[in-house]
Amino acid sequence: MDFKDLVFYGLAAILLLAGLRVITSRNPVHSALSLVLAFFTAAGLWLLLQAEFLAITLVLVYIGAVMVLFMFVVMMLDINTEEMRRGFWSYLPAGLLVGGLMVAEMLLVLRAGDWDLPEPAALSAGYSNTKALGRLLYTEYVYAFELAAVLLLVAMIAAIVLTHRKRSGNKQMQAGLQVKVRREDRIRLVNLKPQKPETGSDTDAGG
Amino acid sequence: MHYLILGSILFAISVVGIFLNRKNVLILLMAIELMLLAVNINFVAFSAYLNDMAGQVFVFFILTVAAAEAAIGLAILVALFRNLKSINVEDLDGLKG
Amino acid sequence: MNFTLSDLAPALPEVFVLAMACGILLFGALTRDSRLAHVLTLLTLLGAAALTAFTAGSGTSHAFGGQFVDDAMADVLKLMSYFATLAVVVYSRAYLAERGLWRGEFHALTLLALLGAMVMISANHFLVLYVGLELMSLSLYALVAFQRDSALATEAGMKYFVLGALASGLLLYGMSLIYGLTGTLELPTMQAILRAGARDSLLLAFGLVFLVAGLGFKLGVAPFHMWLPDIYQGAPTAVTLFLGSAPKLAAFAFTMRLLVDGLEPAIGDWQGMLAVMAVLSLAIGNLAAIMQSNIKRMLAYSTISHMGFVLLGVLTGSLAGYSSGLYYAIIYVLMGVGTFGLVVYLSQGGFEADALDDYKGLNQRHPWLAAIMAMLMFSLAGLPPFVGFYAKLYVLQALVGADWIWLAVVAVLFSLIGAFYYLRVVKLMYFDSPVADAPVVARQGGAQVLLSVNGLAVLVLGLVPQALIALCNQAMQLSLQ
Amino acid sequence: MMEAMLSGVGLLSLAIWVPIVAGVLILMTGGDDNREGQRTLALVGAILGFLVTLPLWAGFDIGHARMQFEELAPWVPAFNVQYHLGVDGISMPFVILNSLTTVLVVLAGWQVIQARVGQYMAAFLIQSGLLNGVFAALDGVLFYVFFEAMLIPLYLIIGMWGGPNRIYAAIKFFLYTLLGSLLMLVAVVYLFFQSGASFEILAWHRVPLGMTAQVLLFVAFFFAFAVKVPMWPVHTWLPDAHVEAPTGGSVVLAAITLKVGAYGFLRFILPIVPDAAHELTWLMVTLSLIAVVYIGLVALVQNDMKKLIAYSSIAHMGFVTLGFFLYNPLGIEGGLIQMISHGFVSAALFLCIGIMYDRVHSRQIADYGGVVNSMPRFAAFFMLFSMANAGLPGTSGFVGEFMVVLGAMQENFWWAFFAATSLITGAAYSLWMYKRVVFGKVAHAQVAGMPDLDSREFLVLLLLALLVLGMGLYPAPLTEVMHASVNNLLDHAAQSKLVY
Amino acid sequence: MDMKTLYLIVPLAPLAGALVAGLFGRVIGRTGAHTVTILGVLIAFAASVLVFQDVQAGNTFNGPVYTWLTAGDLSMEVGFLIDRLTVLMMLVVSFVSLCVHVYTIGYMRDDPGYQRFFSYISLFTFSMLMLVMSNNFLQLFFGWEAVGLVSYLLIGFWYTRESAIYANLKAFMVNRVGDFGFLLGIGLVLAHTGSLDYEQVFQAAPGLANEEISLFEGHAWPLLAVICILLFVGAMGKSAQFPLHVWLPDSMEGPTPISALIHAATMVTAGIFMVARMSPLFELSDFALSFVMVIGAITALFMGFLGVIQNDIKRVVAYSTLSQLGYMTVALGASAYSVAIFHLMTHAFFKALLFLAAGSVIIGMHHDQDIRNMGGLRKYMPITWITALIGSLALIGTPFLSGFYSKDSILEAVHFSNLPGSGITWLAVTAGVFVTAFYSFRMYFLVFHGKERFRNAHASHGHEGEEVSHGHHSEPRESPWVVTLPLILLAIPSLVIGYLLIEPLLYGNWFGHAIRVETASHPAMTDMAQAFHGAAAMGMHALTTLPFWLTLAGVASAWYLYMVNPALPQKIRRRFNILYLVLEKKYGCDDFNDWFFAGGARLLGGRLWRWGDVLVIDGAMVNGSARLVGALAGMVRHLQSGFIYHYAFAMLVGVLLLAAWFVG
Repeated sequence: MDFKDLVFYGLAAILLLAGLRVITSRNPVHSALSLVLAFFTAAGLWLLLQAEFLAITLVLVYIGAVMVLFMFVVMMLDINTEEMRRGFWSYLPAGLLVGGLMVAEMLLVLRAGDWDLPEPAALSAGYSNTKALGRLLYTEYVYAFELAAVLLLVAMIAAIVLTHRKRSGNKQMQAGLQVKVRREDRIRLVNLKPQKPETGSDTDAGG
Repeated sequence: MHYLILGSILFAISVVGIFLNRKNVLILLMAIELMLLAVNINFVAFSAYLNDMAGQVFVFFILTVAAAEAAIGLAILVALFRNLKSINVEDLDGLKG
Repeated sequence: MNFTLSDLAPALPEVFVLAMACGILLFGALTRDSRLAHVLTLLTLLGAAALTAFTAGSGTSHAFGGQFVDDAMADVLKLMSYFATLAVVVYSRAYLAERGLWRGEFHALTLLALLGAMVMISANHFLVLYVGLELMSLSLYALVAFQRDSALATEAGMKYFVLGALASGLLLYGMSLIYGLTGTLELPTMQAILRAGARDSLLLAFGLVFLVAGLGFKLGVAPFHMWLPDIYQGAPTAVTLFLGSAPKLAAFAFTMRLLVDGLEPAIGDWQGMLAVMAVLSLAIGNLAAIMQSNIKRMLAYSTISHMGFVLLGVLTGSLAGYSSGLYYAIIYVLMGVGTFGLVVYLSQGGFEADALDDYKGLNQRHPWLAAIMAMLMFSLAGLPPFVGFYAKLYVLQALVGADWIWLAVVAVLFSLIGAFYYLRVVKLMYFDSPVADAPVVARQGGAQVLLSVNGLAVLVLGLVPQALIALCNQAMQLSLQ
Repeated sequence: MMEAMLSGVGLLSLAIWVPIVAGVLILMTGGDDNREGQRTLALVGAILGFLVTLPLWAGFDIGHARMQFEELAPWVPAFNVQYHLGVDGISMPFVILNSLTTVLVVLAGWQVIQARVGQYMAAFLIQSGLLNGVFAALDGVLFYVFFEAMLIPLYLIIGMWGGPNRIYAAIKFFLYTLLGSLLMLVAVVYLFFQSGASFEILAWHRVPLGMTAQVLLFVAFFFAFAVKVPMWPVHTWLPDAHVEAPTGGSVVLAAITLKVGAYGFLRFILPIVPDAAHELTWLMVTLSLIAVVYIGLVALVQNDMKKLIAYSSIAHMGFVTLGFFLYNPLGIEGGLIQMISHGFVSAALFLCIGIMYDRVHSRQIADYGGVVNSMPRFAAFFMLFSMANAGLPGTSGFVGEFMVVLGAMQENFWWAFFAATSLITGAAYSLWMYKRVVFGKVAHAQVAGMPDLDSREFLVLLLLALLVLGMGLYPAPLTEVMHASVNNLLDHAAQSKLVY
Repeated sequence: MDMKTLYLIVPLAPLAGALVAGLFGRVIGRTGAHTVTILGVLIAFAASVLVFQDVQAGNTFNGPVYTWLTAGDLSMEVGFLIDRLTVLMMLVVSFVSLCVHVYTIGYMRDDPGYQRFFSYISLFTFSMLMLVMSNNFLQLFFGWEAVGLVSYLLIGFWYTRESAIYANLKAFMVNRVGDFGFLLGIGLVLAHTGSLDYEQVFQAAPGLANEEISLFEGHAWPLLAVICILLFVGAMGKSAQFPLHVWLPDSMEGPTPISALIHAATMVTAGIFMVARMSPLFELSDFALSFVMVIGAITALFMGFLGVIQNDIKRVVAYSTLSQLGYMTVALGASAYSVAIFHLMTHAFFKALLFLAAGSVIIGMHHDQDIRNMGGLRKYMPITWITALIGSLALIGTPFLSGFYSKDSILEAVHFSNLPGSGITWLAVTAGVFVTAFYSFRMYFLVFHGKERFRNAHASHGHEGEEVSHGHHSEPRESPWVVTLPLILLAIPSLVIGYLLIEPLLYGNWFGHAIRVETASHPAMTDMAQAFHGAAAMGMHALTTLPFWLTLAGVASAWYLYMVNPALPQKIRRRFNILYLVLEKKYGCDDFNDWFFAGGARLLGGRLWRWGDVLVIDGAMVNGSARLVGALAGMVRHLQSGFIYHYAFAMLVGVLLLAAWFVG
C-alpha cells in the first residue's frame, strides 16, 4: 500500500462519514456543512485521479455557489427542524434495508464485474488537465457546451420568473422620474374663488 | 475499482438518506446532490482508468447542470414556501389519489 | 478536430428555435406585448417546421462530430413536436391570458423546452442526450410552477423537480456504469463495441436497470410514474397540455436512442425490463384512472397506460415494433393534445373545467365540442374507426409477430378496463344533464378551428391510416440502416 | 379520375356509405329546431340505403359459392389491409335485412323521439352502414373495424334515449361486447402471421393450424361472438340493454346486432378452426341447449315485456348456434333462416311493445290487460308476431326451428329433444304474456284510452307481417340463395387443418 | 277442369273466404261475411264431392304443389295425397263445416265479433283440409298446428272472459306438449328414412323394423316403437287422450258452433286420422299399438265417468266426446283403422248434431248452460228435441243407428285383438257402454223432460246482474231455421249412415292402400269380416249381446234416477262423497298440471333467473368482476399518497427489484 492508497482510504473514509452526516444530522445547516465537507474530500479524490480542473471546479462551483445557495435558502426559510425530524428513527430499518440491499447488490455486481481497466497511464510532463479538457470542450463538445449555456439561461429565467415579484405594497424611488421632474409637475396652482360659508355641515368639507 | 465501490456506497447512502429524511425537502435535495457526487466519482474514476477525457467532460457538464438545477429547484422551493409557509413534505399532499 | 459552418446545417432548426427563443425573451423584456411573443412563437414553430421539412428526406446526416444526428425518425418526431407545440400555444392563449400567465417568458420557456426535446431527438451521444434532457426538464419544472401563486402548481413543480432530479441521478449512475464498461459515450460506437465482443452482461444489465429507470421516469411508466398524475393535475392546464406533447415524443426518442441506437445488442436484458414496466403501467394506469374525479388526473393515468403500450411496441426489438412505438407515440400526442386542448378550451373565465362533472351534458351545451371530445375518447379507448385503434393494432401486430402473444392478451384486457373510463366521459357528456348552464364562449385565435381539425384528424387518420403508418415505418427503416 | 372513382363504387360500398353519409348530413343540419327536415332526410337516407341493397338480391347468382359483388382496393398497404367487400349466400340476406330494418326504425322513431332528433336518426343510419360493413367485409381488419365501430352508435342510442337505468345498461352492453371483441383482435393479428401476412378472411380458411392454436383461436373468437349472440352464460347484458334501449334501439339490437355474432361463427370459427370446432361441439351444443331450455324458463317469469322478449331472443339464438354446430345443411340453413326470421319477429315484437309503451309509458305486463278492446287492429298484429315467436307453422318463426330440430335429430335424439322443448316454453311465455296484456277485460283506465294504430304504425307492422308470413309459407327462395355457400362452408368445416 | 286445380280449390276456397271476411269484415258487413265464407265452404264441399267421385272411379293422386324449401338433399314440399281416406275426411270436414257455418248465422246473430267468427271458422276449415290432404309430414304438421291456432283463437273468442282466455291458453299449451312429441317423431322419421314424404317413408319403414335406438346408455329400444309413440303423443294432444285430455272440457268456453265443428267433429279427430294415415308405421310395432289401445281405453272409460256428474250441458257433451275419442283410439290400437275412421265419421255427425242441439237449447235458454235449470223443453223446442234424441240414441249405440255400427265394431275389434292389454281394454270399453248411455240420457231427461225448472232458476244460476235484464223471463222458443236446418241435415246421417256404409267401409276394402294392416299378426279385422253377415244381421244380432243390455241398463238407470226418483242422486252423492270429489276434481289432473307443470315451470324459471342470472352470472361474475376491478383500482389509487418520499421509494424499490430480477 503506497501513499496514494493511504490518501485514498483516508479521504474515502471522510467522504463516507460526511455523507452519513448529511443524511443523519438534525439540523439542515449541519447537513449542508457536511455536504460541503463531502465535496471537499471528493475534490481531493479527483486530484488523486489527476482531474485537477474538475476538482477545482467542484470546489468553486459547488461549494462556492451551489452550497452557498443552499445555505442561503436554509437560513431564509424558517423551518421547524424538530418537527421535521419526527419519525426519523422509525424509518431507519426500512432505509437501512433498502440501502443495505442496494449496497449488497452493487458490491456483488461490481466485484464480480469483469472490468477491463488498465492502470491510469502516466501522463507526459507537459500535460495539462485543464488544457486538455478545454480543448475538448470547445471542439468536440462544443454542441453540448452551447447547450449548457442555454441551460443556464433557462435556470436564470426560471429563477426570475418564479421568485422575482413586484410587491404591490412596495414604495420605490424611481430615479428617472426624480430627475425628469419639472416644476409644473410638483406644484399646481389653483385659483380659488372666495366663498361664503353656507350651512354648518358644508364648512367642514373642503379643508 | 475502489472508486467504484466508494461511489456505490455513497450512492447507497444517498438512497438511505432519501428514505430517512422524508419530511425535509432540503435534505432530500442534498441527498440527491450526494448521489450526483457518487456518479461524478464514478465518471472521473472511469475517465482516469480508461484514459479517456470524455468522462471528465461529462462530469463538467453534470456540475453545470446540477448548478442550474439547484437554482431552479431552490426557486421553486421558495415559491412553494411562500404559498404554503412550509416545506414539510407531508404538507405537500394537495395532489394525490 | 474542427467543425465548419456546413456542419451546422442539419442543426439549423435547433439554432433557429434557440435564436427565436432568445429574441422573444428580449422583446418580452422590452415591450411586454404578449401578442408579439405569441405571433413570434407561432412563426418560430412554422419556420422550424419549414427548416426541418427542408432537410428531411435527404437521408441521415450528422453534425458536431457525430454527436448530432438528423435521421428520418428525428425529422418525423420533430415535425410532430412543432405541430403539437403549435397547437399548445394556440389552445392555451385565452387560458393563460385569463390567469395573467400569457407572457413572453411562457413562450420562451416553451420554446426552450421544445429545443431540449429537439436536442434529445437528434442526440447521438450520452452527453448530448443528457444535456437535452435536462434542458427540457428544467424548462418544464419552471413551467409547471409557472403559476407561482397557486399552491397546487408550486407543489407540483416541487414534486416534479425532486423526483426529476432523482431520476437524473439514477440515469447518470447507469450511464456512468455503461461508460465504464464500454469506454465510450457515443451511441453508435457503443453499439459497435457491444456487438463486437461479449462484455460482462451482468454489469451491463445492472447499468441498464438504472438507465431504464431514468427513461422510465421520463416516459412516465410504472413504477416510475408516480409523479405524473400529481404534476398533470397540479400544473396549469396549459402546461399539462404541453407536458403531454413534445416531451412525450422526446421521451420516445430518448428510449430509442438509448436502447436501440446505443444498446440494441443488450436487447435480451432490456426487453424483459420493458415488459415488466409495460404491464405494470397498463395495470396501474388503467386501474387508477377508473377512480378519478378529476379529468386531468384521469388523463394522466391514461397517459401512463398509453406509454405502457409504446413500450410494448419497442420491446419487441423489431422494425415493426419500433415503428409501431413511433406511430403510437405520435398518435398519442395527437389525441392527448386534443383532449387537454379541450379541457383548456372549456376552462373559461377563471373556471377550471378539470372536474369530470364539469363535462356533464356537454352535448346539450355545445354539441360539436362534445363530438370532438367523444371522438377523442373513443380513439383513446382504441375503438375503430378512430386512429387510436390503428395505434393499438400496430403494437399488437408487432407483439404477436414477435411471439409475445400473452403480452398482447394482457394489453387488450387492460384496454378493456381502460375503455370504461373513456366511456364514462362520453356518458357524462351525452347521457347526463348539464350542471351549469353557462354557455361555452367561442375562443378567438383559431383555437376552435384547430381543435376541430385536431378532432377530425383523429377520425380521418382512422379512415385513411395508411399515410402516417407508412411514414413511420419508412422513417424507422431509414433510421435503423 | 372522378369518373373512375364513381364507376368503381360498388353496390356494397353504397350499402355501407349511403346511410353513413346520410347520417353525417343529418348531424350537420344542427339541433332540434329542424326536426321535420331531419326526419325526412333520415327516411330518405334509409330508403335509399335499402334500395341500393335490392340489386344484391336480384343480381345474386345462386349457382356458386364464391363471393359476389366483390370490391377490392388497397386500404392500409402497410398492414396489407384491404378494403375488400363481398357477399355470399350467407351474408347477402343480412345486408338487405339490415337496410330494411333501418327504414322501419326510422319510421318507428318518427314521433316518439322529440329530443335530439338529428342525433338519434344519424346514430341509426350510421349504425346501419356499419352493420352492412360487418356483413360485407372480407378483410379481417375491415371486419373488426365495422364490428367494433357499431358499438359506438348503439352505446349512444341506449344511453341517450333509453330508460331510467340506461347508463348501467349502456356501459354493461359496451364493456361486455368489447371484452369479447378485444380477444378477437389478438386472434385476427395472430392469423395474419399464420397466413403469411394476409388479412383475407377467405385466405384464413385455408391456413393450416395446430390443435392448440386452433383451440386458442376458438376461445378468442368464441368470446367475441358468443357475447354478441349472446350465448349463455354471457348473455346478461342483453336483457338490460333491451329493457333500457328505446324501441328503435331494441329493434336494431335484436334484429341485426345479435346476428353479427352468429354470422361470425359461420365466417370465422367453422371454417378457420374446424378441428377445434369439432372438438368443442359438445360445448357449443350444451350452451345452446341451455340457452333454449334455461332461458325459455327464465323468460316465463319476466314481468317486463321487453325483458321477456329479450330472453326469448336469447333462446331463439340458442337455436341458431345449435344449428350451426350440427354440421349438416338442415342445421346451418335452419340457423340462418332462424336468424332472419328472428330479425323480423323480434323487431316486430319490440315495435309492438314500443307502440304500447308510447301510449301508456309502461312495459310492465301488469299495467296492461284487455288491450284488444281498445286496439283491435294492433291486437291482431301482436297475435301474429307472438305466434311467430312461438314458432307457429306458416310464420317465419317455424321454419328455422323446424329445420334445426330436424337437423339435431339426425345427430342426437336428446339434442333434438331439448331443442324441441322450446315448442312448449316458447308458446308458454309468448302466449301467456299475450293473454295477460291483450286479452281480458280492460284492466286499467289508461288502457281504455289507448288509440289504435295510426297509419304509420300500421304500415310498419303490415310490412313485417307480410314478411313473416311470406317467409313462413315460402322460404325456399331464401334457402336457395344459401345452398351453395352453406355447402362450401360445410366442405371447409369438414376438412381437417391438422393434416395439411 | 284439371284435377290438381280442383284439389287446390278445396282448401283455398275457405281460405279465400276467411281472408275476405277477416281483412275486410268491416267493409263487407255481416251479410257479406257469412255469404262469402259459406260460399267458400260450399265450393270446398262441392269440390270434395267431385273429388270423391273421381276417387271412387279409382284415381288417386300423390304429388307436390310447390317446394317449400330445400336443404341439402332434402326437399320439403307442400303437396296432396288424395286417396279414399283423404277424400272421406274431406267430405266429413267440409260437410260438417258447412252445417256449422249456416248454424252460426243464427247462433252468433247478436255477437259483435260476427265477421271475425266467420273468418276463423273458414280459416279452420282451410287448415283442417290442408291437414287431411297432406302428402307429407311437414304439411301435416303445418295443418296440425294451424288447427290448434284456430282452436286457440276460437276458444278465446270471447276474450274478455277470464275463463275463456284461460281455457284457450291451456288448450294451446297442452296441444303444444303433444306437438312436442309429434315433432320429435317427425324428426326421427326424417333422420332414419331421409324423407318427409309419406310414400317414401312408408316404403322405407319395413327396413327399420329391426332397428333399435339407444336413448339412454345401455337401453336399446325398437326404433319404430319410439317413433310411433312419439307420433301418438301428438295425437294424444290433438285428440285429447289421457293425460293430455285436460284442455277439451275447458274448450267449451268457446261458442257452441265451434265446439261442434272443432271439438267434436273434426279437429279432435285429427289424431285418429293421423294414426290411421300412419298405419304402415304403427303396424310394425306391437308395442306402440298396445300403448295406443290402453291409452284409448283409459280415456274411454274414465272420461265417461266424468260426464256423469257434469251440470253444464256442453261439458256433458264434451266428456262424451272425450270418451268417444277413446273408443276410436282403442280401435286404432286394435289395428282396426277403418273402424276408427268409421266411428270418426259417424261420431262427427251425431256429435256435431248433439253440440248444435245443445247450442240451440242454449239459445233457447238465453245462454244459460246449466241443465239443472232446464227441464221439459221438448214442448217448446220440438225440432231440437227430436234431433237431440236422435243424436243421443246414435251416441249410445242403439241398434241400426249410425253409432251402433261403429261402436259395436270397435268392441268386436278389441275382442278379436291379440295384443297385450286387449283384455282389460275390452272390459273398459264394454263398461263404457253403460256409462255412455247413462250420462247421455241423464242429460236428455234433465233437459227435455221433467219439471220446467227454468222459470224459477234465475236466482241460482251463475250469470251476473248485467245480463239479467235481457229477456230471461220469456219462455224458451224454438230456434230460427238457420239453426234447426243444420240439425236436421245432421240428423239424417246420424240415423242412417252407419247402416249404409259399414259394409263397404269396413269389409269391402274400400280404403285400399290408404290403410295398411298386417293381417298376419293383427287378425282382428279379418276375424271380424268372417263374423260379419250384413248390416241388418248385425243389428239384429246385437239385441242379444251384452253391450245392448248395458245400454238399456244405462238408459233405465238414468230414467229412474232423474225422472222417477230425483232425490236419489243427492243421497248417492252424499254416501259416496269421496268418489264424488274425485270425479269433481277430474281425478286431480288439472290441479296436478297447474301445480306441477305450470307452477313448477314458473318456480324453476324464477329460481334460474334470480339465482342463475341475477345472483351468479350478473351478481358474482359480471358485477363481481366490476367490483373486483373497482377494489383493485381503489388499492392502486391508495398507493398514490401524495407524498414525495413515497414516490421516490417507489422509484428506488422499482430499481432494486428490476435489478434483483434481471441481474443475477
